[in-house]
Amino acid sequence: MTDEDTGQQSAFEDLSVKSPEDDRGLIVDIEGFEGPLDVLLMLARSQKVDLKQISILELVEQFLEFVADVKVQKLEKAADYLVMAAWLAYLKSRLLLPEENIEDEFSAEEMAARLTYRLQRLNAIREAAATLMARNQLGRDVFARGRPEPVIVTRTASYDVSFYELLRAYADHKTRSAIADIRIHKREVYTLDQALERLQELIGTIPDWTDLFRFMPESVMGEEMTRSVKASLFTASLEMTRKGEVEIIQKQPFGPVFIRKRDRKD
Amino acid sequence: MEIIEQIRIIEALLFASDRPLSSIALAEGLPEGADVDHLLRDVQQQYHGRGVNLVEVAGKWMFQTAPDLAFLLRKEVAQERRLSRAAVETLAVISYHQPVTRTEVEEVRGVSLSKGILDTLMAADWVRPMGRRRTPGRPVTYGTTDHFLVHFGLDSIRDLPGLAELKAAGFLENVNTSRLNLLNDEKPTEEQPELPTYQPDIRE
Amino acid sequence: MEIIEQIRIIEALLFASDRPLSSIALAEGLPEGADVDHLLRDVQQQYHGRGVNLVEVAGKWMFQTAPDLAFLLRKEVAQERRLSRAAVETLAVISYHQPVTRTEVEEVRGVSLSKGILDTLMAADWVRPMGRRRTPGRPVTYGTTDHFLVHFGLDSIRDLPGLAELKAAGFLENVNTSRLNLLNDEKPTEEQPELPTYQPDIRE
Repeated sequence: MTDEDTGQQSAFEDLSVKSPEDDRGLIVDIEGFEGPLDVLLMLARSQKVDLKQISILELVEQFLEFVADVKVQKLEKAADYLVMAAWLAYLKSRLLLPEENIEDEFSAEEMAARLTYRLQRLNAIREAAATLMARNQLGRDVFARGRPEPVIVTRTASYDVSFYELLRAYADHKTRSAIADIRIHKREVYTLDQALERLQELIGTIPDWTDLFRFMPESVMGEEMTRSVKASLFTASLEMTRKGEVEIIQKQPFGPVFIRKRDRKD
Repeated sequence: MEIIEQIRIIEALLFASDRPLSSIALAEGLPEGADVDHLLRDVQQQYHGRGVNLVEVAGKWMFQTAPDLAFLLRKEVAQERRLSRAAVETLAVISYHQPVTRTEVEEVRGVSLSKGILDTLMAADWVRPMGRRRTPGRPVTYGTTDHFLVHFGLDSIRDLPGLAELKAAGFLENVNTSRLNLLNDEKPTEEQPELPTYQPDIRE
Repeated sequence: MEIIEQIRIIEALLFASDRPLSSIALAEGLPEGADVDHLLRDVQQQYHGRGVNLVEVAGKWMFQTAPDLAFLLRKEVAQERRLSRAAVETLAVISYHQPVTRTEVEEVRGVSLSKGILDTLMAADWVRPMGRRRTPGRPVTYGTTDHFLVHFGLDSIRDLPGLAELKAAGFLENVNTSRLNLLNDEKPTEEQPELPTYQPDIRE
């Protein structure tokens, strides 16, 4: 029993025929129902009264009977029905017994009213759904232009670039490439080893105090190289002094540095 | 430009399109200051009772065949796939209750919503997520699309059939998920529905 | 069935059809014995002078936008688009280094040049091929157009400010000029842009 191919209205009619009320003992399948509320609504409608006037007690009876007769195929589905049955049984007992004042709980009448409300709401939304689907639907009942004439859009791009942006781009490019292209030129240097070698080689030939920078090689060209030679010669002279090979003396700040070979015998 | 010429332009633009056009879009083809709405009413009047009518859907305008000729045209299209009862009912709950959460749809229908149903409705471009409810868990809310309105020939969701009756009967009040779950009773807490993002909420 | 009803049916059928319909096809929707050709003439008459006309094409019938309104369906959209940064920079490099080959542009920029950029610059009529370099492979050289000069308000390409002027104008604030001098390819003489657009490339 599927409800997919029949209208919802006829689906209900078919089911109500098989309801316990009419066919006691008939084994009922819950597959065709969308849960306990669906069944309750079907049963309520079988009372053939306005949904506002359904008898909740009668509805409870009907549902309990329905569940008793149900041929249960899927346990998880049946669980919903059993919970509903338990709740309805509880509601029934509350309705029949004198109301006690239980705090934080709804009265039995309120609970019954809410159940009625839910059934009415579900019924109303089903009717609305039927009305909605009965409307003229585009592509089913009414039709749009079958051969639309599309608007052909030709886009002519016009770019807006200001002179400023052009110059900015070039300048940014220059800035980036300047930073990216920094090259540390390999400096021509006169190494400490070279200076030590030269000093050690020449110092023996020099009799007395001599200006350190007179040991500079003749071939030195350019400011950078000169500075490098001076620095290395000076460092070399300090190193040789430390080793006790030479003596150095500077008579005034920024004055020339003199060097002489140290006589070991002193 | 004469009115008759402006009407011709509106006619041509709408006839050429297979989807609704807004009056703003139509105005682009007209001289500045043209009274587009008035012109549209004129065109609508001129096509009244003809085989093709001008209708206002989703706040836009389109020509479509007259509804009473459906009998003639229906055979021309491939039989549309029938929606399951569950899908139809879910669509109804979403369209009348929007914005509505998945849990609320389940509450109204009294049955859990299988995943395929929302997918189907969204694939048909009838339903879309609208935002999140400002309640714990921030559940996603769903509502209908413009395409839904166009498909069912509605100008807005206010025009849903039977909306006023459902509202008057109190069936569109905030869905309270604890109404039947009396086994562990909770006082109903009114949820503040989130303001819809794009479409006006049909509820107050 | 009244004539007016038959006309409505023809209208709806032609409107909804995705192809022109023959009078035989149309007759299937009409009561037997209906004078389809006469009805079609009627419909054609009714739509005469409107924004949409009924036309006969190869013995079949269809609605079509009135020819004088066809312009409505061809929109020329002039889009103000932003040039990508890469494109602006390429334009700048070409304008300063012209005539310049693609490979040279890539060398100067240090990145390879995507095909779209030169196309865009040529489509915007700012850059054009100027000739061929007389080197192996005879690569095409590019330079700027008159439109480029007009757009940027230059009398000639010589009016482009040089690096010193750019620096004076604050464009190169963060760059140490001595660093610029370190660049092998930035000998001051090369900063002077080349001669105007028209001259053929004479470099060997």
